[in-house]
Amino acid sequence: MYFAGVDIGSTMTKVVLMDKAGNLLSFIKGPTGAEHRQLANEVMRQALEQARLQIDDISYIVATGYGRLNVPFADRQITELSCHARGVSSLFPNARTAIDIGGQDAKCMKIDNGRLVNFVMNDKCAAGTGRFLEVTATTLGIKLEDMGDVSLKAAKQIQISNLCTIFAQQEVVALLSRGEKLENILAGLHDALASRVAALARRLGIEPDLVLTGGVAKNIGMVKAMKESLGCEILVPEEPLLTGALGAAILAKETYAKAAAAGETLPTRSRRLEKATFFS
Amino acid sequence: MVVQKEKKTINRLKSMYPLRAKVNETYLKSIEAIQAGKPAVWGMLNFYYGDPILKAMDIEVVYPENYGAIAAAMGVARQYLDRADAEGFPTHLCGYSLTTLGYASRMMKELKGQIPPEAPLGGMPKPLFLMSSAAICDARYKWFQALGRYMDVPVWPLEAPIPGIKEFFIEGYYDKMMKLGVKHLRDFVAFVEKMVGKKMDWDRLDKTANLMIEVNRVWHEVNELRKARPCPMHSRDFWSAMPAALFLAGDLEDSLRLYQDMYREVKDRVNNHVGAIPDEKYRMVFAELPPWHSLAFFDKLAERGWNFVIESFGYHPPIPLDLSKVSDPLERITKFSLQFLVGYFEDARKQNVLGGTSAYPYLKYVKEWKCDGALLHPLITCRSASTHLPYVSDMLIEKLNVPSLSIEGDIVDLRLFNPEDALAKAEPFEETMEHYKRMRKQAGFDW
Amino acid sequence: MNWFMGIDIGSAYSKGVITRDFELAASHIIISGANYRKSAETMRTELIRKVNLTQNDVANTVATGFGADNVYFASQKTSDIVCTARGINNVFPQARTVIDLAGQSTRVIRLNETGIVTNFTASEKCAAGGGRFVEVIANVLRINLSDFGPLAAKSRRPITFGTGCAVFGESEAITRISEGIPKEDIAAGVNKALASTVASLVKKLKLEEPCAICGGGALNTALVRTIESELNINLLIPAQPQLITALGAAIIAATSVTSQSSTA
Amino acid sequence: MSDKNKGLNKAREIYLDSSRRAKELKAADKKIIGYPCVYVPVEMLTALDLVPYRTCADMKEPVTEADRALPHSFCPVMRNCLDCALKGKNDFLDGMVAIHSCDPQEKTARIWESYTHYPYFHFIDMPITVRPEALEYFKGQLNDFRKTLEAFTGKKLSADKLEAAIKSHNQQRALVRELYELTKSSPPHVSGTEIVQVVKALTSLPVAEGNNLLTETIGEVKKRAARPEKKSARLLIWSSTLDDTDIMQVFEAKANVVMNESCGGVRAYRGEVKLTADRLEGLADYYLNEITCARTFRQAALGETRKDYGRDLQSRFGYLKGAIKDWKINGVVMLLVRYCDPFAFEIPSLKDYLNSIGVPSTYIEYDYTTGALAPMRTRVEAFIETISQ
Ligand SMILES: Nc1ncnc2c1ncn2[C@@H]1O[C@H](COP(=O)(O)OP(=O)(O)O)[C@@H](O)[C@H]1O
Ligand SMILES: Nc1ncnc2c1ncn2[C@@H]1O[C@H](COP(=O)(O)OP(=O)(O)O)[C@@H](O)[C@H]1O
Ligand code: SF4
Ligand code: SF4
Ligand code: SF4
Repeated sequence: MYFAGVDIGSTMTKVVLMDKAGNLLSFIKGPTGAEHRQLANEVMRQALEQARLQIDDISYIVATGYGRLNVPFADRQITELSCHARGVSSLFPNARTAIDIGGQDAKCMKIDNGRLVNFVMNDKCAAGTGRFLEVTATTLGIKLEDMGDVSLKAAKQIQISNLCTIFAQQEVVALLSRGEKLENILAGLHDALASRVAALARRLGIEPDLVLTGGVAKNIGMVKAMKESLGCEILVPEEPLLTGALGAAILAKETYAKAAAAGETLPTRSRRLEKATFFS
Repeated sequence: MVVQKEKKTINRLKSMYPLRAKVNETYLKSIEAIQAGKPAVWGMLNFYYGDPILKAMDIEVVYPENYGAIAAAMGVARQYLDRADAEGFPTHLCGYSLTTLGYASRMMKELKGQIPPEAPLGGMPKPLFLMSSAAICDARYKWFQALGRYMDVPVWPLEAPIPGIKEFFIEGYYDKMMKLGVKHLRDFVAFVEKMVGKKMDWDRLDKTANLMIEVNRVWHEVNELRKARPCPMHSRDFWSAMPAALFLAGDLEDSLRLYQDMYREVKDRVNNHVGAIPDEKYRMVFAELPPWHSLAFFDKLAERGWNFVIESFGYHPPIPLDLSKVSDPLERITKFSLQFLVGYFEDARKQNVLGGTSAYPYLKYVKEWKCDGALLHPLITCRSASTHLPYVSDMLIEKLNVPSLSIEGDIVDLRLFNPEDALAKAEPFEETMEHYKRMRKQAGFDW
Repeated sequence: MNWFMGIDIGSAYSKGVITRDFELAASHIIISGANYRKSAETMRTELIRKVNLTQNDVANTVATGFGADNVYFASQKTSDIVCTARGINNVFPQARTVIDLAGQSTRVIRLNETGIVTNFTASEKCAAGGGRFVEVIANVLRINLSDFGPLAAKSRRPITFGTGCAVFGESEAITRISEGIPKEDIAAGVNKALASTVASLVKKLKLEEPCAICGGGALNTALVRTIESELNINLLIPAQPQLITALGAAIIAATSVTSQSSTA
Repeated sequence: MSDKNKGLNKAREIYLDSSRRAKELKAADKKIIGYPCVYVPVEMLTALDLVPYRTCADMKEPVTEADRALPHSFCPVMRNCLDCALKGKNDFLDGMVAIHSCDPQEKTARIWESYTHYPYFHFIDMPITVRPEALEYFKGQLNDFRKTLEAFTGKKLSADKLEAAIKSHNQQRALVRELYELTKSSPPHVSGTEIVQVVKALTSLPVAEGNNLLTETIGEVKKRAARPEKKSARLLIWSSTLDDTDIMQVFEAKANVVMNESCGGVRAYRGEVKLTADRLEGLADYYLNEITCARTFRQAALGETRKDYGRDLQSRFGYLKGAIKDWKINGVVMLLVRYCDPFAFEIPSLKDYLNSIGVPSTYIEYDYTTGALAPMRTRVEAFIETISQ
């Protein structure tokens, strides 16, 4: 018996496969890449390949994330909030607060007993999400992976005065041409994002342990900036990108087990590895 | 090395300084008195209803609305705002209310009633009760009710009627407002008596009420003098001096004397044609709360010839009324307070400007103080200082050919007001003002 | 000495003109780039070259726009709102309202018969409310800005963007392409979103006709049409809408010299 | 029952085109009086043979005209409402009655009056406390309202007619409560979405027609075989305004909304107007004391000199407890209209109260536009996930 969690994010699609004992069989991430149509299923295919499984071998599949609604091969949709909370608490049993900064939104979650109990989120303006960093990385022609490292070298922070992501991008270019150091600019950018997310998190109230997940947690510059903004310790999973998919897989397994215990059979969808679309 | 001092173009009134010093001093004094055990009340600016009663009962009042501004200016508001946010108050609420709620949470939940050490100006001590107000905005009574989460102190929400301009002239309307007000204040007195455990000294209330009325009358006359050209007194002097009349800050006899001094100085300037700025090119009305943290902005505008000759209706004293024949002090206070709300109604109805209590006075000001333009400062989180502004600007241009420039700001998020951006708009706006000056000439207006 | 120069260093493009007797003699447009000072210099050199003059032949230069401070050789800096009003008045003296669609923001200006500003307003500082949104989407659609208008004009069913954010709008556009939604519907969707921002600014200020439109956004003919139908009016469009503000600057350069010499 | 023009179908049609009936009546020489808020005592209009018509906001209509009259950071419901008026959608009205229920209502009324020209316009002031002098004042306000209405219609407001009107409106309140009885079962007999349509229809019809509609609907709902689908949660939504089916559907896609505690739901129907000797007194008492809305300042005891937070919460939110128990509600959504100050200040306290009675709750904010629906969906789903685990 195998279970899958598919997290179709705005930027990246993540898949986690798990057996009934909860052992991870594979985890794959790839770009959601709307321009190439097949990517969600492509990522799923790779994951299956890695685990040497066929799609029909999977007993139950939970889809989550921004693109969860129209995944043709998923049996159930669960919001990324519940999945992240579940994923985080499986990795850090003492976690009480999780912050997920993704490409499309930023969310803060309160966790109790492994479950989501409360949350706040921002999804109105890109300036408070991971997209803010993505956009500026592209502008600066540096790799997203390197942004954090570079920012750590900063001797000072340069304040970014534009709130809008797109204008901030322009501002960054102007700062560079004025001879400001890249690392100082990056430190300013990280600080700008961190203070926005921290404001959101404070709304929920932060209780330790605090875990930062989502793609942005891979960026050590952000982890540092968040620590400074919140003034507390932050735990980061080894593979922060996968937390949502992991949670989805666990919830798939648990849903299945619960139904089995009650002697019910869950409705499942036919296993078609087809492209997923976002808008109905 | 030459130290460049910030250029100050505005010619401040000398008589303003002692008045401002007095206000600051009384603030500190009242904190001292409270710390020495005198009862303290948190009050909402209530446009004259409750303050004379508290004053006559020798109760010290602190104003969280005012304190919010201080906390913002001193840079400590942020942490209180964050706290309020964490407690679940929506962020779009009045910034001052959030500051107070965060402050109360810190003081009562975290510090068990101790004044937070970081609180500026001695902080606000735990009150005996809360006096909120229904006048002007919803935040002002809901906010004190919400404080109940942090402090088990009773709240008295002062009722204030909000009459419609036309409806006000229905026969018997005024008497019903009076009846509500007087009975309400009488009950309030009983409540205060119970709270402080002593009886009202009615003679003292009588005197206090009279002084309040007189202080406001003189203060009104001072502002009337500002109709002169050039205008002898800038809005900055108004703002510095207003707390003594608006909140009854300080000893009222002192205040009266100081406002009289101010009257003499302003009158002197009028006689000698001395303006508040060197070269008055544009006479301006300023709408609503000033950007307290960047007041230097007004010096920059003064260099361009912008004189601010009149400002927000809400901070101005009521149009004087002869109340000497009203023997009951509560009745006198009520009449005076109502006058604040309805003083302009007769005129507004005649002009058919029905857009509300705080809208019409701007038309009158602009006409009588002969303003060339209005600088509007809508505030993101203060609804009552912003709601009427689009209407005001519409009416000013339609009825009087006077244009408005609107520059957004906020009461606690001070970064929102961008003085550079605002100054960049000054140039095109001067052109606009010139244009309308010509339009007014054509339309037969006299300024 | 009757040559005057106006330079408008915009957030996206730098525009410059030389006028003679209040008539356009030469113009030039370059991408502003990161170094505004250099753009300003290039602009001057190119303009002078085009009319075959030397620097000394230019009697006066006025700078305006986002980067006006970098035009160190200008005698004065003037607000772009004033320049736009003078510029449009030069081309369309009858215009009483002008919509300026620039990169960072949209401005609506009311003016009188002499080009004097009588009222104005500008959009908020959000890229979704200005020409940048068009650039961003054009980039996603892999088309030139100059093809944006003609493409959008073909649309029958413009899409509606789900958020008011240009950045998210970008990803939405990418997704829509992948779903096979025709490019023209996406382009027209952007125009629709911008047109409604413009319309609400215009209404706020109250429209007085005739109304002109200028700025780089006016090159987007489909956008102009959409705004026209949203407001239910006909717009006046100058031949070179992007130059209007620079033209206004040159006119101010000319008038301020004339008025100086007459008072001297 | 399959008559398409009865009951729920009829309600839906009126919901979709709410002014149609009013316009028909207008053509038949009836006078139509608009009102923007449920605090306006419609009984007085009915008694004078005037047709009360609630001028609702329309969420699907983007705000374009109100921009020049009201700032952005202002109650979006009232902005939208005014926008509709400025677009001329209410031009058929013979008059408007506005009331000081909250600050935005009062402010909008001023601007409404200034920018439109109905033959009749009246503004009722309303105090914020339930003190005796406040009640007396409010009664005086209703009396003034009577005077202007009489002057407008040229008729006297007779005691008999007012009594009859009060009775009809009380009957309407009783019928709405009866309809809500039908959401007690699981699954409910009638969905939250359907009730939104019915309530909006009621505020667009003369009272007698509304009562007929209710009677038909109740009969139909009781008999019908197809009930709403049973979902994993039973919700109470506490809000100032929830009067749009699209928003309701965001909730009902995943849960059964069995109580809509807003002015698009049960709020104006929970109590009953008493037939006091002085009829206006009963009306004043009902509107000031009986309708429970955040706009009224309530405290445990009048002028109390001691304060106890627990009792305070009870006096402010106690009315919810019975419904939560009787309707077996397992989650409360505090749905806040952005910039709605009276409700916004209540959120943390209401949360405290709900915690104290052990009901999970969440707070969701929206700005009364269709654009707000997508982000709302994730929040709603996540909340339902948290309470149905
Ligand atoms: N290797 C990396 N280093 C730093 N940041 C990264 C890395 N990979 C992704 N990110 C950040 O993570 C974000 C995407 O996070 P993700 O959780 O996948 O969001 P979503 O679920 O919306 O796709 C991007 O916006 C980017 O800022
Ligand atoms: N050829 C074109 N076709 C359509 N739109 C254009 C074209 N060129 C520029 N634009 C639009 O004009 C905007 C720039 O306008 P411009 O007035 O030059 O702004 P700025 O002064 O801020 O640089 C761009 O953001 C783009 O939307
Ligand atoms: S300000 Fe910029 S990032 Fe924010 S919504 Fe607007 S376009 Fe998007
Ligand atoms: S919103 Fe404005 S008027 Fe109301 S309490 Fe706050 S600061 Fe005062
Ligand atoms: S109660 Fe709230 S939603 Fe209703 S009109 Fe007032 S502010 Fe708006």
